[in-house]
Amino acid sequence: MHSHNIINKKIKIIDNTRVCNNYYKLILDSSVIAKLAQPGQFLHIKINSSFDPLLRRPLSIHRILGGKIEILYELVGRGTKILSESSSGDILDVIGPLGKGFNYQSPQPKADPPQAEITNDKANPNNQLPILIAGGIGVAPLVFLAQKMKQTPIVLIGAKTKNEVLCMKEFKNLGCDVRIATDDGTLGFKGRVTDLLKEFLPANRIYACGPDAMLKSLQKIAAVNNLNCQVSLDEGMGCGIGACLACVINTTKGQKRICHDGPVFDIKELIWEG
Amino acid sequence: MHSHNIINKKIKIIDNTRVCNNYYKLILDSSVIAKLAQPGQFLHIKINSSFDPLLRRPLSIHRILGGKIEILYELVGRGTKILSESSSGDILDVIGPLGKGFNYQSPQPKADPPQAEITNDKANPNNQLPILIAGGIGVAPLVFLAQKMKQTPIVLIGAKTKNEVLCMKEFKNLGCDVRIATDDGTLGFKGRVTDLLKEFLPANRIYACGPDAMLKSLQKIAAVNNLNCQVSLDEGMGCGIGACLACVINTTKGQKRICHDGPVFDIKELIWEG
Amino acid sequence: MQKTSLSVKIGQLRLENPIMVASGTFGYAKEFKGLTNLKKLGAIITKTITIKPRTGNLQQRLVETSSGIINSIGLQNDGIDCFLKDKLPFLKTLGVPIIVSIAGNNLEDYVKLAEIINDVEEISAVELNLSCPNIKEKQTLISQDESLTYDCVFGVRNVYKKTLIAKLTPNVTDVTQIAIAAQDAGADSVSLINTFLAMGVNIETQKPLLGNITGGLSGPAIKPIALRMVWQVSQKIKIPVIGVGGIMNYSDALEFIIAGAQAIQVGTANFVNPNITGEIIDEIKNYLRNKKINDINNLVGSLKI
Amino acid sequence: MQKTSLSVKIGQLRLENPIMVASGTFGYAKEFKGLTNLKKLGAIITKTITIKPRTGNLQQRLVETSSGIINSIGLQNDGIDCFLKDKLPFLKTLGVPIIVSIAGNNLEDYVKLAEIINDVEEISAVELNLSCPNIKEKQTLISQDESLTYDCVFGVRNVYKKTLIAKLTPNVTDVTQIAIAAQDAGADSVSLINTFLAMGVNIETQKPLLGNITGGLSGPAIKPIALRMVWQVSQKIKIPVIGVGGIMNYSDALEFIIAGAQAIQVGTANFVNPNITGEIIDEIKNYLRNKKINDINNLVGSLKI
Ligand SMILES: Cc1cc2nc3c(=O)[nH]c(=O)nc-3n(C[C@H](O)[C@H](O)[C@H](O)COP(=O)(O)OP(=O)(O)OC[C@H]3O[C@@H](n4cnc5c(N)ncnc54)[C@H](O)[C@@H]3O)c2cc1C
Ligand SMILES: Cc1cc2nc3c(=O)[nH]c(=O)nc-3n(C[C@H](O)[C@H](O)[C@H](O)COP(=O)(O)OP(=O)(O)OC[C@H]3O[C@@H](n4cnc5c(N)ncnc54)[C@H](O)[C@@H]3O)c2cc1C
Ligand SMILES: Cc1cc2nc3c(=O)[nH]c(=O)nc-3n(C[C@H](O)[C@H](O)[C@H](O)COP(=O)(O)O)c2cc1C
Ligand SMILES: Cc1cc2nc3c(=O)[nH]c(=O)nc-3n(C[C@H](O)[C@H](O)[C@H](O)COP(=O)(O)O)c2cc1C
Ligand code: FES
Ligand code: FES
Repeated sequence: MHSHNIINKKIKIIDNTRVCNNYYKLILDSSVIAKLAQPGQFLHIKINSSFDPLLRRPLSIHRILGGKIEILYELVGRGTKILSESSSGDILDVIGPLGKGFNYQSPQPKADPPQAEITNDKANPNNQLPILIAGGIGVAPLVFLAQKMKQTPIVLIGAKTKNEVLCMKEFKNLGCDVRIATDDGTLGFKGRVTDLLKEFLPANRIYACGPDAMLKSLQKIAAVNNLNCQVSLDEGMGCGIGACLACVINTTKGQKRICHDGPVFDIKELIWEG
Repeated sequence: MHSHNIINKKIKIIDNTRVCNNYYKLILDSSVIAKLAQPGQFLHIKINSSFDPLLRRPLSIHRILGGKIEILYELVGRGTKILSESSSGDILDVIGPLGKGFNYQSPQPKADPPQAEITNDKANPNNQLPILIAGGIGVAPLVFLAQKMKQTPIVLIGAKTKNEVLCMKEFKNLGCDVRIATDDGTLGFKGRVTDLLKEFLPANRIYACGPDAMLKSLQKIAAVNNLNCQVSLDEGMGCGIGACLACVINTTKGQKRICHDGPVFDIKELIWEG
Repeated sequence: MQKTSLSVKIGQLRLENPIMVASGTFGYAKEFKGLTNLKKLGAIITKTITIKPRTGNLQQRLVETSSGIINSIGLQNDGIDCFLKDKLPFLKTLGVPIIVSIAGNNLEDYVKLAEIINDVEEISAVELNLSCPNIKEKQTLISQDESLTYDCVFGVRNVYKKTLIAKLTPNVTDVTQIAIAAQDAGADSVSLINTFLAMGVNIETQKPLLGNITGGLSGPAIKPIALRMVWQVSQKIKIPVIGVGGIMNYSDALEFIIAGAQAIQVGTANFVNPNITGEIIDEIKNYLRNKKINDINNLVGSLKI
Repeated sequence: MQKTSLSVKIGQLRLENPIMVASGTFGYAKEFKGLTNLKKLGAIITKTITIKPRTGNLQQRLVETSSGIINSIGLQNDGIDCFLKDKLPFLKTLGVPIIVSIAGNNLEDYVKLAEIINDVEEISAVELNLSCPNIKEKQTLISQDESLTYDCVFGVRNVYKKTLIAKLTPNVTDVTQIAIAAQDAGADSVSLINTFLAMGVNIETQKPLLGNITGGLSGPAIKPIALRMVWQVSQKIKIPVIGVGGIMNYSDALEFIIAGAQAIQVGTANFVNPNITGEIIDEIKNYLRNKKINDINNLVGSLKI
């Protein structure tokens, strides 16, 4: 869903703690943004007041609990390092909710233009559950999505190894059927989560978030099996609000801004460079 | 005293708390630097790992208690703001002790060349106590000096107003005769600390630290009254170790680097620009 | 209390205040709706428009550096026709002067665009983006060369009757000479500076970070150089200088104005704080009041040497 | 395990490793004694030396900016005689190549200095600081002009027999042309870049922050521009390029090397971390081992386009 209500606010950190390995959970206190937020949307956060690093960092809304917004993030570089050192009580400058999230309320294409349109609707929407597929930190937005969905989805989580499987509990608490794929086979299916997906085909609605490599192989699977599949993309951002054209991607409908026209797209529309 | 032993170390913050108004006290844990340090010397501290702000910040050694180094600082800009937000347990990158401190062990000129030479020695050194004069945050290095002096000095503290008078207790605990001057007369003498000094003349050895305006008027008083007076200068620094020539000041003995040949100078030698 | 005036004039254009947004950093203003008060801006400069639509450069298009960013967006835009049809309608509702940045592959493109825009009432001024390679000598940007600059400004001046601003590249030995050429050819103002040509390398892949290899450095990193150029140029020309480059807050803006800028543009800072322009306007007003300066024009070029 | 070689050659000079310290940022090395292992450096470049002593510029001489500093030290030094008498004795104990940076008011000064240094066995090379105004046209720096650059390098080349490095200013339209002029005149290498002309204003006093009004911007802020210049020049000339400008860590150093620098200089970073050169050397060695590159020369200019 796309909202024209975007808030820019200094928000207090309620909690910021390590979940496991390099993964952290940040809890922010903003009922205004919590109310507006839709699954797949993100916040654009200025980590500190320094000009080095200069830019905000985009982070998906992981879960909403009342007026609290949860963010699940991976420490990958300087910005997330500094963020990981913030403590409860600290203030972050936040813009959000931004972007167009998942179209999850109905398998039918919506008239509302800023939504990701699901153009192919041949598969029967009623006899199958929606499937969420996460690779690594890609689980982050999918918990919020599962929270909001009317039909309890099947969740496939991919990770390198057992210790890095994220959010299993959160999904189970929501009643989801959770399946795991690990690269090293230390938990669940040994191999890629996209290979695990094949066991669940044919499927109707698929919602995915993860590394580009995963999404590219998902695109192939979706094409072969004619699947409805929405994916959330991850790209370096400048403004985060559609102004700078840093985050542009080619689609069958022309150039699109990931921050504003996405980050969620119908996988069929995406044309990756290179 | 000038030491060739300079340490560059990551040091843990033991404590960092507000003393009053914009003044903070930082306590660092380094017995190595504590042992080497001399009154008037400073530490060059990288406040955080960002390149904005880029440079280290010079801060005088305020007091040594065992292996603990105390720093008294005023929040005046971005660097000190960030420092004031650090907490105990955080790590700072510190170089020190740096510079040449006060020559306090004897009123006689020393042969040791890196020391501030007291060229004029006509006043009788024995019948008068040394006088320390502080303006504002200039008290910082003088507490360490008072700690180390054999003769308990008279201390004159200048401040804008009562609430900003610093370190009265510390000096009194050392047995010093402490006198106050405030601009607004809310405590002690009403007026400049340099005017208060006139009540104590003639004097022999004077040690001062404070704003340039204070030091300039002190220079006049010292010239008229033929006083031995050592002052610690405060100037923006680059390297802090004598390499970049950013902190150069003109003296009767040629151009000197405040960071390396000072920060303490014989006031008679100083030639201020402008 | 006396009124504090922030109003300045650039050519025939009277601005309520000297704070504009820089081309390419504010989209077509609509993107910032709700995040800042658009009606408060001194002027809005659009992303650079070309005659035909352009798709811009390959990804990666933006790289963060120490206190800066390098961008190689590459003039992606839908072309002048789409601009007039799709973007202008919103812009003209704002009641703020609209300045259209234009660029072309050659002099004829610039002239043609200026002719089209000259007939559009709601567009108050044109900013010539002269940081484009000229078609003949691929390596040189127009505003790296005095005579190319002169020709381009002169050509546009002949057909464009409203306020004409020439925006110059800083990638030159002596920016004052280029500014003089722009003035002599009839520009009403020069804006300084566009971005510095820059690059980054990924040491793991040994590839350039940007798809286009090089891009333009902007942000607070370049402010001290931009400020020096504005100061140098404002002493050498009679037309007003518009300062741009790394302005992040009111203090930076005032540095440019004191150094000689009649107005300023905020670029990269809009990405960091979308309401920064509004804050700058308020804080400059406060500064002037505290300093008892009732007309900002008295501050322009007031640097005490 | 195979040995990893960091050794590179600049002219006739063989360096143990390509990490030098930049002129003016390391004093005469003694200042860093105890803070870094001086014997580990690839080479030491001194603060620029002139014939006569110079007192340098007025205070304020240094201003911090976002990710950078502006300095206007102004070639303060005790003159060549004092250098040889007071500074060289310590330097020559280190067993590290000593490169003396020199500057003059005119060509004759440069030649005279080079003649003096040519006779000093312990000095391995000369770096010409060509970012000095030439006496005739006060506004232009020598390395802002091809023919001034050519003449100066050529003049020195005639009298100086060891390795000759020309250090260029980045304040130019096309640095490749200046580099070609230096090469054609006989330089063994060019070092890029010196600082960008910059300034700052105190908005309270309305005065320039620097006593000298303008100064040179250095530090991480300028790195992306310096890197681009090194890349451009290394493709156009045959002599080795020495990269300098904003190198703060091993990753920055590797970016320059991959972009085409045969060696690099660390400047401003020495103020932030006096042992940074030692750390860079160690980490480059690790990088090469991990990448299974056994000679750093194989990395030079390896940028994959
Ligand atoms: C819409 C959106 C939602 C996101 N949601 C989340 C989330 O919920 N949780 C989470 O952990 N991360 C999320 N990300 C990614 C997150 O924004 C980046 O990891 C973060 O900005 C990195 O900042 P840094 O300063 O720590 O790393 P940097 O120092 O900037 O970069 C570290 C490394 O990561 C690479 N990198 C940086 N940004 C990206 C990027 N966006 N994509 C791919 N590589 C990158 C850099 O090239 C570098 O190699 C999201 C990104 C987008 C666009
Ligand atoms: C040898 C030495 C010892 C010092 N000891 C102490 C000490 O014990 N306690 C303490 O509080 N301060 C001390 N100072 C001053 C302290 O270094 C500065 O206040 C500090 O660096 C300011 O950093 P900032 O980032 O907070 O301010 P900035 O943002 O850098 O500057 C804030 C304002 O202060 C001005 N300023 C910055 N540095 C200086 C300076 N060195 N002198 C005068 N004006 C300056 C700036 O122009 C600006 O207006 C000492 C300075 C020196 C040279
Ligand atoms: C993402 C981005 C896109 C830009 N696009 C344009 C453009 O289309 N036309 C133009 O004249 N300048 C463009 N610029 C340059 C800015 O207008 C401005 O001159 C420059 O960024 C320096 O200002 P700043 O440091 O405040 O950003 C762009 C800058 C950025 C960062
Ligand atoms: C304080 C200071 C003094 C400098 N003095 C000289 C000098 O005397 N001669 C010279 O050629 N370059 C001088 N430079 C320029 C540096 O050698 C270097 O070219 C420049 O700072 C860019 O590198 P950096 O960003 O790593 O500092 C000086 C730089 C600084 C910061
Ligand atoms: S990040 Fe600026 S348009 Fe998407
Ligand atoms: S700060 Fe560098 S010489 Fe003093």
